[in-house]
Amino acid sequence: MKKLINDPSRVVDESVEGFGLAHADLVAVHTDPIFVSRAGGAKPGKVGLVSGGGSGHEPLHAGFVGLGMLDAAVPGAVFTSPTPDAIAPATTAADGGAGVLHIVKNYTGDVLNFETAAELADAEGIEVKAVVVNDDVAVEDSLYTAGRRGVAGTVPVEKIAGAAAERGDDLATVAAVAEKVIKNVRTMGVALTACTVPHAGKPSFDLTESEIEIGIGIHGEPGRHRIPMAPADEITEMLTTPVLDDLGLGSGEQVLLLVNGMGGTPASELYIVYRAARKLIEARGAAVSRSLVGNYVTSLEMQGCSVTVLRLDDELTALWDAPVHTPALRW
Amino acid sequence: MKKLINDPSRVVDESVEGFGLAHADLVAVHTDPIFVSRAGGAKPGKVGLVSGGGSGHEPLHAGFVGLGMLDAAVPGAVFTSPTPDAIAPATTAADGGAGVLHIVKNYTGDVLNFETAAELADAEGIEVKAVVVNDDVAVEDSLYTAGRRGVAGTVPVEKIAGAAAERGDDLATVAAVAEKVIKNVRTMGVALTACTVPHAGKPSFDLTESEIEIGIGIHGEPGRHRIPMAPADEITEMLTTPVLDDLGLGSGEQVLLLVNGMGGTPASELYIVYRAARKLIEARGAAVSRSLVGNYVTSLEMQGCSVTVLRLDDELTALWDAPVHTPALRW
Amino acid sequence: MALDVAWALAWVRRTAEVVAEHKVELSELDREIGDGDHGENMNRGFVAVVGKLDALEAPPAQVADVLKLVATTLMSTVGGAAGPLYGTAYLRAAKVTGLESLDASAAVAMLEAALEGIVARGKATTGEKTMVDAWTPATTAAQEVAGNGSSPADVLAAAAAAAEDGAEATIPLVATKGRASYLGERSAGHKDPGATSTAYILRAAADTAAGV
Amino acid sequence: MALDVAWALAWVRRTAEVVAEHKVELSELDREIGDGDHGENMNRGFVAVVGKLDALEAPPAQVADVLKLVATTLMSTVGGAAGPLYGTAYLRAAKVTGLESLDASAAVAMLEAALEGIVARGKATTGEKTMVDAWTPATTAAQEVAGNGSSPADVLAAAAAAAEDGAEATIPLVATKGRASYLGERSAGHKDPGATSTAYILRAAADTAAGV
Ligand SMILES: Nc1ncnc2c1ncn2[C@@H]1O[C@H](COP(=O)(O)OP(=O)(O)O)[C@@H](O)[C@H]1O
Ligand SMILES: Nc1ncnc2c1ncn2[C@@H]1O[C@H](COP(=O)(O)OP(=O)(O)O)[C@@H](O)[C@H]1O
Ligand SMILES: [Mg+2]
Ligand SMILES: [Mg+2]
Ligand SMILES: [Mg+2]
Ligand SMILES: [Mg+2]
Repeated sequence: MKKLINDPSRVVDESVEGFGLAHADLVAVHTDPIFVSRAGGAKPGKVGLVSGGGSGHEPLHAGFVGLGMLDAAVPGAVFTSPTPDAIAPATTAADGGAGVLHIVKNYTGDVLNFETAAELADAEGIEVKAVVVNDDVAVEDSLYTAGRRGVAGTVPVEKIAGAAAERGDDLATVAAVAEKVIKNVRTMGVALTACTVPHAGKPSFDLTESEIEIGIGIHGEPGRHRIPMAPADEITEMLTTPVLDDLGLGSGEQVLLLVNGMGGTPASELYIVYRAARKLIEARGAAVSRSLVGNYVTSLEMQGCSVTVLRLDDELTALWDAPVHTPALRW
Repeated sequence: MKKLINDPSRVVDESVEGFGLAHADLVAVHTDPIFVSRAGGAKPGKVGLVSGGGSGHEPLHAGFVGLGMLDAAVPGAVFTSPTPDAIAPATTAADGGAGVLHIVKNYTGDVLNFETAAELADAEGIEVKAVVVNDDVAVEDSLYTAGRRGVAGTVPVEKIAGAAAERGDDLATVAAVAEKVIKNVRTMGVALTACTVPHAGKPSFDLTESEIEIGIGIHGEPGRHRIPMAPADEITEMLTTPVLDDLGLGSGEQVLLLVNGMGGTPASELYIVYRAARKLIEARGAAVSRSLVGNYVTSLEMQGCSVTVLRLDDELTALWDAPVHTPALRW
Repeated sequence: MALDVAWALAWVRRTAEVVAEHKVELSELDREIGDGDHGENMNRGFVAVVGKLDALEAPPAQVADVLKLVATTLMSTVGGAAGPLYGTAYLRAAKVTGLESLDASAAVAMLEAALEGIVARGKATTGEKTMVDAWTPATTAAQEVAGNGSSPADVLAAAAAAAEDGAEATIPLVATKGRASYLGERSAGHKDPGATSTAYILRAAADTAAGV
Repeated sequence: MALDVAWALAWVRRTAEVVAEHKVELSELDREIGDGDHGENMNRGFVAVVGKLDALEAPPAQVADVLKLVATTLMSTVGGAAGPLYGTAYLRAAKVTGLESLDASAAVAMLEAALEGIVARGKATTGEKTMVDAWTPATTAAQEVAGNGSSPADVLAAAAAAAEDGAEATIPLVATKGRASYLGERSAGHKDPGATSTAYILRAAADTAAGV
């Protein structure tokens, strides 16, 4: 394992410290417990948005703290959900008196820790609602799983709910907007290589030079099946078709297409995937009206990507287009 | 070699096609010969800025085409300078009647091909000036080398010269601003792994699990020396000290600190390096007043980073802060 | 020894040792069907617990105080699924331990409360390849042994043995809760990390009770 | 055969074959002290040259036409340092080749012009570990042989042999021009890729002239 780190147990602390120094105009970093909030503090009367989860997915979530998106983010240990004692003060910091929305990715650990934190915040008199992002179509959403995982679809949820909060929607409305995004967003991912968690010191799974994992999550967990390496267009087809089928995307619809890098894949390859995914969407008679290509929800240095499609309507498009000013997303 | 590509010989074409589709609001992609220009065409009366070089460094250069930065970019084959027959029409496309500045990274191939293209443009009546970026302190700038390489320092050169052009400076002034940045910017890089050029199919050099290359360029070429793996703070020191020494950075000065990822390094690690580099700068009594952390000048999927320091004055700071709206840099 | 506050302290410290010893094994199990952090998570938690115990000015007066300290520390340091689950388990257990030392039926009640807490939070039943598959047989075995008039130490010994068997028995199961459920059929053939850590925790309880 | 347009075409096509054959070797040499693309660059260029030749409606009339076509095609398809350098070499060579076929002194003039073009563009002298270290001895050897009244084919044979020796002789050199110069002392011990491709190009010239 070769990493630009000093000490596996200090990775999150030092990295978040550096992040805070580099973006001091936008964010404030709190330590012990560690969380990140907007530089200016909570905006009175605005619904606060808090998200968080294991570290190792940067820029998610701290990179999305700022105007038009999150009010606070809580990074856990690498790939480990944060604890309630960190989520609770982040919730307090995000509260501008209009209540706080927790945006939680669907993992047992995240759900349980955010639940406990919400109870703590409630005891402090802060109204908290939670939405659970579960966009990963690689996982069957059935009685026989913990439900679908939350992966790259989290970015449009945070962006669009953030815009709703910024324009002054109340807590119930912001939560409803978030739910609407969740209902209309699907993702599937592929890994060409595993990643190495610093304290583990070895790859999260073993792949040969000629194998890839289809249906990978974002925690270095193995995917649903392993196949021989294939050309980018074929791989993109394997990711995009289940996404479009599950969405039931039809002719005449408009979508946001997000091709998300897992951390170790060059931008040039992401654009090759984008090109292929876009053709598949257009072949269904739908149109890609908004696009995002880059590393947004990563798995450390994993090579691979995910394809996310969000069905847009006028409201979601306008909220997507609304100004955002965060370290990792800005327009 | 596992890459999200279809055919090694089509990587640049397909990737640039995808890039053009994803950013159609900002750029226009031309094929045969391949180059990228601003969506709206050249702005009359504005000095045009053209850069280019081998592909594999994305987002450099095409990602920096847009308001406040480049007017056109010319991607060559992977790690191979583009040819004059592509640079010349890009120059024509960038010309708004006020002449064109070529921003060239200092490699024999780039210099020679841009030189020839400038002759072709001159024959068409377009005034062309060229500046050569040579910020890599890993290479001795002496009679015994082809001079220093141009690496991540290219980003502030393009940004700041672009702002000068946008505010209406004439060609000589824009070139002088670019030269001022070049004179005040230095970089040094490290590789933890090599990268694999698609058509080569194997890594550009061999590194064991416990070695790193210090003084690496951005073309998968070996660095100046190989050392055992070390903690991030020590590696950062090995990169930053030569940069600061060469700049002669003194107490009371202000700098831009750019920690650039080589493509395969997680953002969290870049922030750990940023934190360490910043401390070294502050230890000299200088201040980091502007920061940029991320993948800007990459070497495909290489793991590693570079540290770039630009000495700022009021003029350079204002030009850095001026609006920019490109696929990869926006504020 | 009697299941008093001294035992509770010994149990917790022994647990910390055992978790540290098996940190790599637990993470390795989790790497196969989860995300590879269970050993690290549990160890981070129990290192913190020991740190807090060491820093106490006055020793805790009752078993319940020890278990509450464990609960809140695990909750705020472990993270992941295991943090809230074990946190809740210790918190519920703390509530049913009496004032002085536990008799056999109090020991059973403690295990029952822990199991109920885990189920209340995690909503898993047996056969879903989780720590519930260790806690459930452990609690059942404890109830049976206590019914026979055994000592509190015997109750814990029976629970530990049953938890170990329960953990082993997770190997062929297909996970339907937690992170391993994402793997579907591919989760079969691997031992559940949370059930394994449960077995270690209960073995530490039994061993310290037996004076081992 | 006489160094006429038929020879020029044969030379160019043979060069394309040889470059394709040695593509991996040339890139491998470049991987050691450069960026590993020299074989790919040269092959891309000569594949394009052959494509253009095949697409011509009327065959070129003169040696100069062939060399000009090679020059412009390499210039617009090779990229890197080698593209402009070889492009200029062929362009300058084209300018000095006469109307019909080359005699020995015309062959020498062609080589001299190519070398001058490369030096004019790249500003390298001998001993800097570049293609100049193949072209210079090649030109010198050609001049010597031509002075002895040898045939044009003998001139090219002498040039090819000297270029091969010159390429070999780059091995111990420390590069001070081109990408290999960034390596400093570490560039010693490796053969220069551009000097190697020069030797292949001149060997193709000699072989086709000798009718091999
Ligand atoms: N719903 C649940 N109910 C009971 N136990 C669960 C549940 N979900 C997960 N677990 C337990 O948690 C263990 C994983 O813990 P850990 O690896 O620390 O957390 P995470 O899965 O968040 O990484 C699993 O092995 C399993 O025993
Ligand atoms: N200044 C120069 N003069 C002459 N030849 C040069 C010069 N610089 C580089 N070369 C030649 O070019 C060769 C490298 O070509 P190539 O790999 O195609 O281009 P690049 O170095 O741009 O990748 C070197 O091996 C060397 O022989
Ligand atoms: Mg985890
Ligand atoms: Mg090259
Ligand atoms: Mg786990
Ligand atoms: Mg080369």
